[in-house]
This record gives sequence, C-alpha cells and structure tokens, in this order.
Amino acid sequence: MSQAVTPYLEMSQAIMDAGGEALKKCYQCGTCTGTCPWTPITHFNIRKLIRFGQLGIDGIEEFMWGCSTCKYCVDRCPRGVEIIDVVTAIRNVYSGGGMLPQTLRSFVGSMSARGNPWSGDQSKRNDWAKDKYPLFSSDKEYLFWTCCTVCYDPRNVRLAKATAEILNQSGLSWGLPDVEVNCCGESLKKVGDLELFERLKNNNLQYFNKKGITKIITVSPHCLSSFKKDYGGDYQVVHFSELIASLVKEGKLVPRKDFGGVKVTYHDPCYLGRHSSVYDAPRAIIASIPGLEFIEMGRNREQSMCCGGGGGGLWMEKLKGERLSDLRVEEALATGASVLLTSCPYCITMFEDSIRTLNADDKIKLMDVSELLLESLEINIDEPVADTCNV
Amino acid sequence: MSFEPKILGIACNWCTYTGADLAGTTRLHYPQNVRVVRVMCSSRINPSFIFRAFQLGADGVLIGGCHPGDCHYNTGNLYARRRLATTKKILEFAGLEPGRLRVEWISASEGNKFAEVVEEFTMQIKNLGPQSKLKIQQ
Amino acid sequence: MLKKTAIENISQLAAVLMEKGTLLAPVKEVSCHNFAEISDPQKVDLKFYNTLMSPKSAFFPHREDFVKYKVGKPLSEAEHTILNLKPAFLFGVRPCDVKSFEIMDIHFNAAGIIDPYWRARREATTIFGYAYDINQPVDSADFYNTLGIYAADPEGSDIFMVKKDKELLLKSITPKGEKLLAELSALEKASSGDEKYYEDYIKKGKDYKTRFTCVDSEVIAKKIESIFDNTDFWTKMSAACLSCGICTFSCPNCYCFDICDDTLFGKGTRSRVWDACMFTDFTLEASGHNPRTQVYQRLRQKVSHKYSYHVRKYGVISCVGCGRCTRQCPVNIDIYSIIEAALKA
Amino acid sequence: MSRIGVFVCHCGLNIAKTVRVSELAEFAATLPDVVVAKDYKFMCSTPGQEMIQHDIKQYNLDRVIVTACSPLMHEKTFRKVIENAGLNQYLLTIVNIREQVSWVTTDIEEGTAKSKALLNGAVYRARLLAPLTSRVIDVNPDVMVIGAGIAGIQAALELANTGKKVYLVEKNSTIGGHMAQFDKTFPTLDCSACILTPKMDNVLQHKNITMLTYCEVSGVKGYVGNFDITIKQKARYVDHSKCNACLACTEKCPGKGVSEWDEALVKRKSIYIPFPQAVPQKPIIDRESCTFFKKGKCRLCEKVCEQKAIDFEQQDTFIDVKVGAIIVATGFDLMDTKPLVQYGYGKYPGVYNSLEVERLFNSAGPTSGKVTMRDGKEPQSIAILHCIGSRDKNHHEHCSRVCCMYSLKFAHLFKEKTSADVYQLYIDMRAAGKGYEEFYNRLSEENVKFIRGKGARVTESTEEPGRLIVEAEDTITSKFMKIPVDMVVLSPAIVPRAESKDIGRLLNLSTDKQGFFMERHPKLAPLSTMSEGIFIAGVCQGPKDIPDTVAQALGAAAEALTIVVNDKMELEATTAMVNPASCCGCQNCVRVCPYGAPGFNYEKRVSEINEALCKGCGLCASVCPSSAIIARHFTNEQVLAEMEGLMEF
Amino acid sequence: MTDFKKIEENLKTEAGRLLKEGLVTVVLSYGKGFDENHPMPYAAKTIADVENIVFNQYCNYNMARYLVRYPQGTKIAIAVKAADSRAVIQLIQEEKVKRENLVILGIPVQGMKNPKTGEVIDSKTTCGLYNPVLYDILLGEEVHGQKNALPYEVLAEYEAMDKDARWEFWEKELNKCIRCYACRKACPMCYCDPCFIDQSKPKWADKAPQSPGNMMYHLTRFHHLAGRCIDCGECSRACPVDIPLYLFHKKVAKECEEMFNQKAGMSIEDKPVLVDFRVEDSDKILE
Repeated sequence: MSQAVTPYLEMSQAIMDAGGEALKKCYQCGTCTGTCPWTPITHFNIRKLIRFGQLGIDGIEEFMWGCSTCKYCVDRCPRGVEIIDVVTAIRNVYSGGGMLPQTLRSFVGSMSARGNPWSGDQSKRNDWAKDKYPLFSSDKEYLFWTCCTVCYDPRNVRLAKATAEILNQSGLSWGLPDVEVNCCGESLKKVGDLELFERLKNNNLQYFNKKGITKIITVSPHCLSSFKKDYGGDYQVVHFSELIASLVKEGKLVPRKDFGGVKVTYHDPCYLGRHSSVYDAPRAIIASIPGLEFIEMGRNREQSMCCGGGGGGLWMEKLKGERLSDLRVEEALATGASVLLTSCPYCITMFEDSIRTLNADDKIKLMDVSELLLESLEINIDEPVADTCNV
Repeated sequence: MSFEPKILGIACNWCTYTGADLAGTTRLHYPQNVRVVRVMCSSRINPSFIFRAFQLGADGVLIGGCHPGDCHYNTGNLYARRRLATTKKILEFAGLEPGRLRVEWISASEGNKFAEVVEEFTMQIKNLGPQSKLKIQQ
Repeated sequence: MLKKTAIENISQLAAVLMEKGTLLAPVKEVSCHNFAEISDPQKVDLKFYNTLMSPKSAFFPHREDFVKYKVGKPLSEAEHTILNLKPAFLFGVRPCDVKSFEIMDIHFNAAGIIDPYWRARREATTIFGYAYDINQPVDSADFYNTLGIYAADPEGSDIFMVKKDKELLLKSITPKGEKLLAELSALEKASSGDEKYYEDYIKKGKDYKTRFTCVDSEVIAKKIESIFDNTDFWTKMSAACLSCGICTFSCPNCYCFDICDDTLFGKGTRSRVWDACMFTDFTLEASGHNPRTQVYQRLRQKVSHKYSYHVRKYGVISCVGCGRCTRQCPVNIDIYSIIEAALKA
Repeated sequence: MSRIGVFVCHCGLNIAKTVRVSELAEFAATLPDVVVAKDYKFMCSTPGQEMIQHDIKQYNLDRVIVTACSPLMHEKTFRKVIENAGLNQYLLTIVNIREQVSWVTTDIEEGTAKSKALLNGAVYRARLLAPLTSRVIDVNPDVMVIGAGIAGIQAALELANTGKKVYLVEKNSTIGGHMAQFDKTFPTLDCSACILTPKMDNVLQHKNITMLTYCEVSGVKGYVGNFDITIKQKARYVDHSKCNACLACTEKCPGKGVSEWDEALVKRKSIYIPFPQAVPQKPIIDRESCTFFKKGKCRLCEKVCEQKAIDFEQQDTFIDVKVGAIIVATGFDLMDTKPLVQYGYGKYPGVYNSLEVERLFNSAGPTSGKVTMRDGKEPQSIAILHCIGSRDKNHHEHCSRVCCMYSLKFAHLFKEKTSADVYQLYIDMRAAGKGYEEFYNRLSEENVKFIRGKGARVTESTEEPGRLIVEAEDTITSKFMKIPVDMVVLSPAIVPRAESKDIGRLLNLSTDKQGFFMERHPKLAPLSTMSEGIFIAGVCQGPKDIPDTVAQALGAAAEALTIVVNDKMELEATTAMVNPASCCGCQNCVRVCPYGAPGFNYEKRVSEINEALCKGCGLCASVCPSSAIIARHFTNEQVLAEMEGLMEF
Repeated sequence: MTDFKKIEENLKTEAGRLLKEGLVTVVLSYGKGFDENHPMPYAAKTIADVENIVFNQYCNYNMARYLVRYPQGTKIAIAVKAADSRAVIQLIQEEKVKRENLVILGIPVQGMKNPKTGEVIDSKTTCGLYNPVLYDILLGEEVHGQKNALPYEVLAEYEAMDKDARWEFWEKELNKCIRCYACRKACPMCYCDPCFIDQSKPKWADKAPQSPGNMMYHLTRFHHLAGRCIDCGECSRACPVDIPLYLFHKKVAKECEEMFNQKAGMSIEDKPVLVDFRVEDSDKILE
C-alpha cells in the first residue's frame, strides 16, 4: 500500500472556519508535545494533531480525543497558538458521521435531551437543596450557579450542600437558578459540538437576561471559564473560592475547628488555575483553617498537572496506566499528605475513582476545599451522604 | 461629445510623482484626465483639500503615496492611510460615490502601475458620470 | 378699511399677492417657522407663534452681493449690483418685529447713512403685521412689554391682521396699506361685528402680558455704563455663554456685518455678510490684536450695545423683547434676566 | 500683484510633437499677472537660460514659470538660473508637460488641453509663492560614540583616524563590551581577545579619542551639528590621574563582590579591574561590597596605595561636551531566563546561560578555560537548548540570529575540551552567513546529536541526584524524549541593554516592539535614525554577529563624517512654522512628527517648530485643525490655488 | 429610574464640600435658569453659589465644554454624565486638561430629555451609556441591568439609503445651516480658536450660509472630530435649525471604531486615532 498522502486543504480550511484559525501559526517546534501531560503515557501527540490539521491529512481522527484541554501547552506555545481552539475545531469538523466515541454519545445525548450530562431529570435539578435555599429573584445580589455535576452526581451533591451552607453563613444575598436552566456546556464545546453548545448557551443567557442577573458565583471552574470566555454576557462571574477567600480575609467567615496538624495538599484544577488564573484564593482559605500542615506537590500552580477530566475526559474510558488522575494521586501520596484538596467537581470525580482503583482509601482522603472549610466552621450537613459517584 | 472627466491627482514627491515621471520616460500612454499636484508626502493632504477638489468640480480624486513602510518620512503614509480612509467614509455617508476617491500606493519604480491606475480610474469615473453633488454651481 | 378672509383660504390671498410681486411669508420647516419667499401659495402657514429667525432678512439678507469683478482685470471693469425690485409683501409679522424695522431704519435708512439696498427693499415692501394670538399662552421667553410693545400693536404695519377664530381680519393702517387692501378683491368685506372684534382685540392686546420689568432707557443705559468694569458681574452672566451666533443672527435688531471677497476661477464677488459680535474673530484686527478675547467682554458688548450705547447714540434701546435670543440660546442665557440683574448690580 | 514670466520649452520635438507650444504660450499670456510668455526650443540650453534671465530684468519679473520637463529633472537648474538673475530660487514653478503630458499621449489636442490646465494651476500657485531662505548653521566637528563594545570601538577608531575628535562613552569601567568576554568567535574560531585587545589599546593611545569610562550620558540638548551633551562620570573612588596601576590595593582588599565580568560565576575584590586586559588598567571601588562603605572601617587599599590615589570622598561629576554627530552603539543583554521556570535556570546548578559558558571556555575566565561545572566536575553529557525566549510570542518574537551559530561553536568547544556527548535541541538551524553552513556541516561530522524539537522542560532526575533530564519531542520521529545530561546550556533571547531605553528617550530615538532602536529606513537608511545627526550601529539596532556589527560601525562612522566634515550646514528651507495666533494647542503636530520638530510651549500654550529638525513633509500642517501650521512652499493657500487652477479648464 | 432630586442633593453636598475644603476653585455643574425647564450650565465658585445648583432631566449640557476655559492648573470639579465623562477622558488624552486637576463627579443617569421635544434621548442622540466611564465620586446608583441602548442603531435607516437619496438628505439638512456655529461652540472637543473656517489664510470657504461653505464647514468638522467625537449629542441639541449632526458624527465614530478598534474617550491611556497609526492597519480601510 502506498504511504503517500495528499494534502487535503479543504479539510484544513474547514478546521480554520470552525474556530481553529490559530492552526496556521504553528511552526512545529514540539514545545506543546514536550509539555503535554499525556505525552509520556499515551500515543497522543498534540503537535502531530496540529500538523495533520495544517495539511488536512487523513488519520487525524484517531488521536483527536487525547486532549483534556488542560491549557499547559497553550501557555507555553511560542507562537501563541490557541491549541484548545484547534482541538475543539478538529473535533467539531471530524466528530460528525459516527466518529464520536461510544462513551461520549450518551454524554452528548443527555445534553441534547435533558440539558445536563448526567441524564438527570431537569425538574429535579434543585432537589438536593430540599427547598432549604432560595431561588434567585430580582432582590438578590448573586446567582449561585450550581454545576450539573454537583446537582446530580451523588458524591458531588455534598459539594453543593457544603458551598450553599457556607454561602448561607456568609450573609450574602444569593439564590439558586430555576430548573429551567441547563448545563453551561463547557465540556460539550470542547467535545466539538458547537451547535448544541450554542443552544445551551442561549437558553442560559436568556434566563440571565430575563432575571437581570449581574453577578454569578460558580462552584465549578468549568462553568466559570465558560461564562467568562464563551458566553460574553453583561455580568460579573466569580468562583466560589475567590468570593469566600475575600470573606475569610474580611473576617466575615471564621474557621474555628483545629485539625491538629493534619497534612494536606492541594491540586490546582486546570480550569481554575491556568484557565482562570485563580491560584491564591483556595490556598488562602486553606491557610485560614487552624491546625493544617500544608504541603505543595512538586507540580503546582501554573505547572499543575491535569486530572484528565477536562475536554470530555470525564466521560471517556481510559486504560489503566493511561490515567493522569492515577499519577496525580500517587504524587499526592508521595507528599505524605492524608488529605488531598481540590476545588473542582470534575477533579473530585476523577480522583475518587483513582483512589479507589489504587486502593488508597485508607491513606488519603479527597475533599473539596469548601468541604474542609465547612467542617472547620463546625457546621454539620445533617444527613449522611452517599459515598459513591456511580449514577 | 463623450464625457471627459476632470480628475485631480495628488502625488507624493518621492514615490508616486517619480513613478508618474517613469511612466513618461518609458512612454506609456494613458488618458490625460488626471492633473497632478505635487506634495512632499501623502500625509500633507488635508482632507479639506479633497472636499475642495470636489467643490472645484473634480469628477474624481486620485491620491498616490509610497507603499506602507517605504515612506520617505517613514510613517507619513501610515497616518495618511487612516486620515484618507476616514475622509472616504465621510464622503460616502454624505452620499458621494465612494469610487470617486481613490488612494493608491505607487512606488518610484512602478511607472506601469501609475499608468494602469490612471487608465482604470479614468474609466471608472467615466462610468460614474459627472460629479455634480459637491461641485459649486456658478 | 377692514377686510377679512377665512384662514383656510389664505392661499388664495397669497396667490393674489404673488401675482402682484414677491411674497415673503411664514412657512413651516421641520420644527419651526421662518419667513421665506413663497413659490407655492399653499405653503403660507399662519399656525406659528413666532418665526425662528427674525424677518430682518427681508431687508437685510444674510448675504448681499455688491460688486462682481475679475481677478487681474482693472477696477473699471467691475460691475456693481443694482437691485431691480418688484413690489414685495412681508406677510404675518409680529408687532414686536414690526417695531424692529423702525429701529433698524436708524442705521440703514436715516439721513446721512443711507444704505441703498435696505432702502430699496424697505420701500418696495408692504408690511402685513399680525397680532399675537391672545387666546394662546404667551411664551415664557418673551418680554416685549418691557420695551413698551404690546401683543396687538398695529403701529409700523401697513396692514395689520388679527385672528378671529377661523378668520383673519385685515385692517389698513397706512395709505400704502389702504391702497393695497382696496385692490385685494379676493378678500371679503368685514362686518361691524368684525370691526368691534378688531378694536377689542387691539385693546385686549394690552392685557396680554409678557414678562415685564420697568426699564427706563436712560436709567438702564447709565446703569450698564456704570457696571462696565464690574468684571465679576459680567463673568458670572457669561459663565454659560458658548459665544455662538444664534442670538445675534436671530435678533431682529442686530445689524453687524462683514465685507467679504470671494473668488472662484478668477471671478470675484464682494459682498456683505452677517457677522456676530459674539464670535471671537469679530474684533480681530489686521495686526492680530483682538480687544475682546474673553467671552464676558463679548457678552458685555452685546448687552451694552443694545441697552446703553444705542440709547446714548440714538435714544432708543436696540431690542424689542421678541424673546428669540432666549428661546434659541443653547444654554438658556436670558437677556431679560441679565437686564434685571444689571439693574440690581 | 505679481509679475509672472512663463517660458514654454519645446524640448526639441519631445514636447512640441504632442503639445502646441506656441498656443500654450499665447494662452499663458491671457492669464492673470502674466506679463510675458514665450516658447523656445530648449529652455535648459544656455540661450534658453539667458533668455529667462534677460526677461526677468527687462520685465521686472518676480515669478518665473518654466513649462518643460519634470521638476525632478531641472528644478535645480532653473532655480540657479533665476537666482543668478536676482530672484529668490523658491519663486520658480516648473510645469511638467514632458514626462506627464507629451510623453504619455499621442493626441496633440489632449496634450495641449492638459498642458493648459497644468499651466493655469502653476500660475494660480505662483501668485502666492513666497521667497524662502535656507538657514546656515555652524557644525561642531567632534563626534560622540555611546557604548564601547566592538561597534563603538570600531566607529571611534575610524573617525579618529580621519582626524576627528571622538568622545567614547562607556558605562562600565572598561571598554571592550561583550566581545571581550568571548573565547572564540564563530565560524573561524579565532581568538576573540587576540583580535579585540589591540583595538582596545589603540583607543587608549589615540590622541583623537577621549575615553570616558564608567560614564553615562545624562542630558542631551540641541540638534544636528550642535549637540550639547552632559555626561555623568560616576565616582570610582580612585583618582585615575594618580593611580599607576600597581594593583597592590586589589591584592590587599578583603571585600568580595560578584564578578560581573565572569557572569557572577566567581567573586572578585571590591577594588578591582574587571579582567587583566581591561582598558583602562585602573581599578575602581564597588561601593556595594566595599567593607569601608558597608561597615565604616577598613581603608586597607588607602593604606597600601603609594600614589595616594584612593579617594573615598569622590563624588559623581558632570562633564559637558559639544559634538556635531552621535553614534549610538549600546549593544545587548541576554534576557533573564529565571522566569522561564520550566528550564530550571537559577534552580539547578547544572543549567547555564550562553554568556556563562563563554566565560567557562575563556582561559582568562573563572575556570581558566577548563570546562568544569559549579560542582567542579567535568560534564559527560550536555544539552544546548536553542530559542529560549526568542521566536516566542510569550517573550520575544524576534530571532536572536547568532544563537544557532554560537551554539554550534559551543558544541565544538565542548567536544574539543571534554569527552561529553553533546545534544543540540533546535527548531530551525539558521546558518546563512559566510562560512556558516560549512561550520554546521563540520559539527555534524564531530558527532554532535541534533534533535529537531524545542526543549520543553528541564527536571532533576529522581534516580541520580544532580543529573538533569531534558524533556523534548523529537519532531522528526514524533518521539517524546527524556535526555539525561549533566549540563544544560540555554541560548536566551538577545535583548537591548536595559539602559538603552533611557538613551533612546534622551536622544529622541524610537524603538521597535522589542526595544531595539529604529532605523530611519529599513533598507535605505539602516544606520540613520529619525533624529538627524544620530546614527546607530551594532546589536542595539537588532541582533547581529560581529562581522555585521563591524560593518555597521564603519558605516555609521562614515555617516557621522558626512555631517562633521563640513563646518557649515544648510538647513531645509521648506520647513513648517506655527502661526501662534491660530494655534489651538491641541498638540497634534507634536504627536505625529517623526522628527520631534514641533514642541509644545507650555507657557504660551502653543506649539513651536524647531526648524533644524523639520524635514518639510507637511504632515503637521495637515493634522493641524485650526490651519495654524504653514508648510512653507506647500502652504494651504498654495495647494488650494493650484487645485483651483487645475480644475478651471 | 434615576432619582434626579437625590443627585441634585448629592451634587450640592459634594460641591459644597469641595469648595469648602478648598480642593477646587470652581465646580462646573448645572444651575437655575429663567425657569425650571430651562436650567443652565453653571460654574459655582463660592459656597453661596452652591444653592443655585440644580439637576433635572433637561441638564443635557456637556460641562466638559467649559473645562478649557479655565487657566491650566485650575482645580476644577466637574459634573459629568456618561458621554460627558468620555469628553473629559478625551480632553485628558489630548492634554487639554490634566487628570490631577480634576475632581470628576459622576452622574449615572437614565431618562434625559430634549427640552424642545420632551423626547428621551438616552441612545438616540447620545452615546448610549448610562454610567460615567471615569469619575472620582459617584452621585447616584450606577444603572445596571438595563438593556444597553445601542448608540448606532439609529444609523441603520440612513446606511440603507441609496447614496443619491442620502446626498439629497444631507444637502437639504446642511443647507439649513445658518452658520451660527452653535454646534462647534457646544462641542467639548471643538476647542480650536480660531476654527479653520474662520481663517482668512487660507479661506477654506465663504462666510455666508450657502451650500459650498456649509458643506466645507461640516464635512471638515466631521473629519476633525473623527475618532474624537464622544457622542454627547450637544451639537444637535444646540443647533437652532435642528440639523441632525449627531447622525453623521455617530457614523464616523462607528467607522473609526471598526477601522481602528478604539472608541473615543474610553481610556486616558489612548491616543486619538487620527494622530496615531498601526503598521498593521489594513489597506482594506481605503477601499
């Protein structure tokens, strides 16, 4: 069989038209591949993906799902190529016609049919709250945007409750969205379904406009990034940790419980860190909690490693040995910490999985920063929480 | 009698005027409708010159400067580009045919380009017909 | 003689006048009325309070060409403009504006300084004064009462008109008016009721009040003279003034002008064009020196000229209280308030 | 009323063939203010010229219009003609009816008609022309060179050899610049010191060069031909007029400072000369590390100095000089690579930058030319990483141009001096100079491993402490590589000297995006700047190698010479001026002028134009909203009148 | 809706405080006119003057117009609405005033009216913003959550016109001009004295209100304000013959924003676009 290929520039143009314009700037130095966390453990090669895209070479589809949009390569790229846009565009162009991996089909299907990725009933979006918290109305200052994952995923529901409870303590004026809203669509966009993403976005924007929303708090860094960069509405949006860190600083929230020297480490979620440049707020909250010994992992802040859950990775199966979350949990274990903290529901899901498969449940406990804070505020979320993330 | 338009040319000394001379030196023939005013730099062109030219009855105004980056005064034509673009938008919104004002970068070595531009622009103005909107009615 | 016509038939009257000569009458523009030479009798429109611009341009146009010449040719070849005027009818002038013509005559039509252009126009023109509608509210800017003028003053008009419901009553005031009115066969004869209505209207006109303050021309002239150096006062009065030319251009009594030469393709015209003392370059001298660079100096000049210097020189205030300058001023400067303040200053 | 003479040239048949010249002259006679109009076969011939001069006198003409060929051809000729007849040369108008009429048409009707229109425009314009006089200024014959690296040294020597007095200003305590730090130079591998130190010595000995080391330019006034410069002589605390360079002080000094010369690889004394061949060979005291300045006692140097040259009381002093031209050769810095945390510079002792490595190779360097690392060991494997911070949107977009070649030089020297394996991690290998490709080829033969991929990260090996792992993709095989090495050499971006910003501000030089000085024209005036009389040479204009730097230095010297070789200089007469009565103080002119000619008089609130700086482009006149700027010879009235004349017929 | 009385009170309080503490020597704001519907631009210089300050929906004046009237260095407090604040920014850019000499009293406001017609003019003739872009002290609640008034929406109708119809429109409108120059005098950016049109060397146009001179005056003025007009609408409001100058200024502003990616008077760091350039400006703008 001939090894010769012919450039297929129409395809290349299609990628550029789908938002991958930056493609043409790449000079193939390989910095991205060298930086990519997947390079050492999988066959995914981001530079090659771009190269194939530049010339429209066949075979590109085989490795286009490898990227988890952690943005490490984008920050390092000497040409300023918006690589995530390229990946998104390639997925958009090629994922039609049955190219979507099986696991992502149910994800996209649920998004399309129910407006959330977890096949949850839209009307039950706020069931976790048990009417304990108010819905947003025009007299409220903030809309507290709960991610679909914290609304429907049983492990992450704990996050919803913890954050809501802390907000209640904070004295801020806030409310939950009505059930008519849907997923922010961030992962869906990265998976390449730009058309469906537009639909979700417009539905949410309509809600924001109707309600006159001017300030939004998000639990998930993914929603944060989407509202900030993809939506372009006239509102301010902050991550929960940013807001809470400032309240802690002002003394409006005072962590009391002393943990007596327990060692903790913190994982920077890609979408909070590199995507939104929030590094200090969660650390400030951790520092405010008495009796913690905080240890940084080797790769932290701007250089943090990805959990693998972004860019649709949360809904894709990875073989053992090809999971970033496993590596990250091992890194956390190596610090000697007994609590691994993070501040993203996707990271929570990924790490819970890894801790279980690595049989490390007894060595390390996974918590969201808000959960730890809640504990330190000495507030109990009354009912027992299901300790599973199976849906 | 067919319509012979009066076109005012304004050319910078260093590039376009020299290019126009070159067209002559190489005996390129082109229509005689353009009358050229020589200025030192295309940036010398005050937008009011252009308004005035149309008031004086010019059917078209052709402006020539050095290619961007080649200005004898380094950046004059880059200012001129912005100012003339704005002038053109103003004339257009006033209702004058935008095709009556043309800006071309013609270097000292582009005698043929000068001839071509004059030929083309003269045709274009002939097609547009006489300019009577801004022309002062005596 | 008193005649009348239905206001809705005004265009018939207009048509007749147009046959006799040039008709200048109020026409409606987008958001105001102005006097204009009528080419379509339907355009004459009496549903106005007062015109935006004063009717002075009927005799003193914004631009008046004097001489045409050729560049590079001897002066002897230059041509002077000669007016060959048809009879003209200035129709629908409010009493205060009619009064202004008399004041303007001092400058253009008095012994010693006769302007041929003004005089020719003035003589060719029959003035149809038109009383304010005393059944409508007075505009808050007006203050002609202060200058001794009333809403239905026939003085100065050749023919004076008052509105009677849907009719217009026309009364001849001067022999010139009388003669013309007699010729206007399109008009109906007025009844005795109309006569009475007219007389009553003129009387009631006195009770139709504009703003009023007691201004004795000698007193005000002296007062203003005495506060010439009160820079604080004038600075305060002019703090908002933009020094645009609206007040002077719309004023029926401002008569300043500039002589301009304009040439095009070797043909020149020398003309007289309105100027305004509020413009910075009004007093710019050839040397580059300008005695009035400050806004307060210019506003002081305008007020002083009207209420002091003019009184000193000609014995009369050069203002008829028509309210145009106040109404049109983009920053609501009110000459009436300035006079009131000056009296107290 | 003016008196205009119109002279129509036939140019043989060149014009007369397609323009009815006599008809044109008759037409001219009918135009306003034209008192005489003639046509003649060759107006530029001696009889033609004499006819014009004769008529000027006979008809008492005060304007002359020559209707002939392009002004670019004979404007100068005819200006002289009328000047010799007593008329100001700017009262001449040329109507171009050859290049722009007769040669571009075959139709005599068209040609004649267009000529009439052009002539009419000229008459309209001529009536408004004003006589102009050029100003002549004295030129100071001296030159200042800022920066005494190879560029500055070369330029100074060249000028001094022509007999011009040169002030060579250097901020360091020695001249020589970066080149003096190098060991070998690519691609010929000749010894840097061997070719540079003789030049440094020449500078010291040259009677026409005033060397001002440890000095900074602190003030510049004036303009081309007449710059007034203030130079700050920083306190050395050693009186160099007394010092005999015995260096007993240095020997005894207990203070320890960081050796800038050796790129901080070693310490030096607090009273020191940077390196043995330094020029001048006289020490200075580094206030920061000196024990006396720090603690208030010591003064050992003072005690041992027989010449009594030590002066702890010395202050900064200021020197004023006047020069006619300035050459700026301020050179470069390497970018600081510490913020690029992925490469571990400053964190891992095994990571070096290129200047440090230059010093390692140098026999006068901290290791006496032996390649040993900070831990004293000889590296067994070395990776050289190209394009660190160059060609990088996040840092510097430009290519630093010399890194490919010096990296190859390093590889060669490593191979020569050690038994190490050498890797070159590059994006593109750029070897376009004379002998460069051959050098690249030679290195391949020396068994250097070339990896086509940019180094992505340097980490420490977990197994072998101290060993470094270089991570990169070899884009040729698409393999992700982890290369264990002992030593990593970074080739950082070359950036302008940090101080060049201040120099630029003082001299009104513009800089490009990266901070390199902008040349007046990228092709045709690469050494001139927008400031007349100021020239640039070497890396301060953009990264370049030594041969190019030297060539530029010689060019800049020649450019400077063209100014100071004359004792007088004529300024442009067609400059712009401000009518202060009309100036509205918007400062548009100040903002747009590339030459800095207009300045704002804050007291009078009006702009003023320094005519010595004005080049007469007229940009200021067109951006002046109140028409206060008069662009002489192209005034608004003149242009409008010409337009009117052109459009009349 | 804007609480005009509240703003008036705050304006008085702040004006009084600033004058009392000697922080400024003049407060540029709005004062009583000859009746309530006719407020005036007002310069309060003493504490007693503060009583005369008013604020209502007819206070359209752009007080930035008066800034250049005071000698350099005068400490001035100035009341600004959204567009007015942009004028202040633009004047700072052009170095006509210095930031440090100003105390900017920001007025967020909605519902300003044209005194002649009573029509609300928030977006039609003004820049469509409700909140000042730059201020030191805010005199009311910022307006949020309101639909942003689109400043260029009014242009659509005119852009869609055939060019001949547009010419006819402008010829008719501009021929109404009586050359009283209220437009340039009301304009905060028209600070030239003399204006080009007043020059006699060169004489750009006739002084009389006739078509050629009117065209030259207005077209050139549109150019002089290109990239500088901050869309306050004062030229149109001042115009006694109601020429919709704002339409033309808006159009030029819109084009400049599209061509040069910069909106006038939004940042004191900017440089006016027509005395600036970028090498990467496209030649397409000339097409």
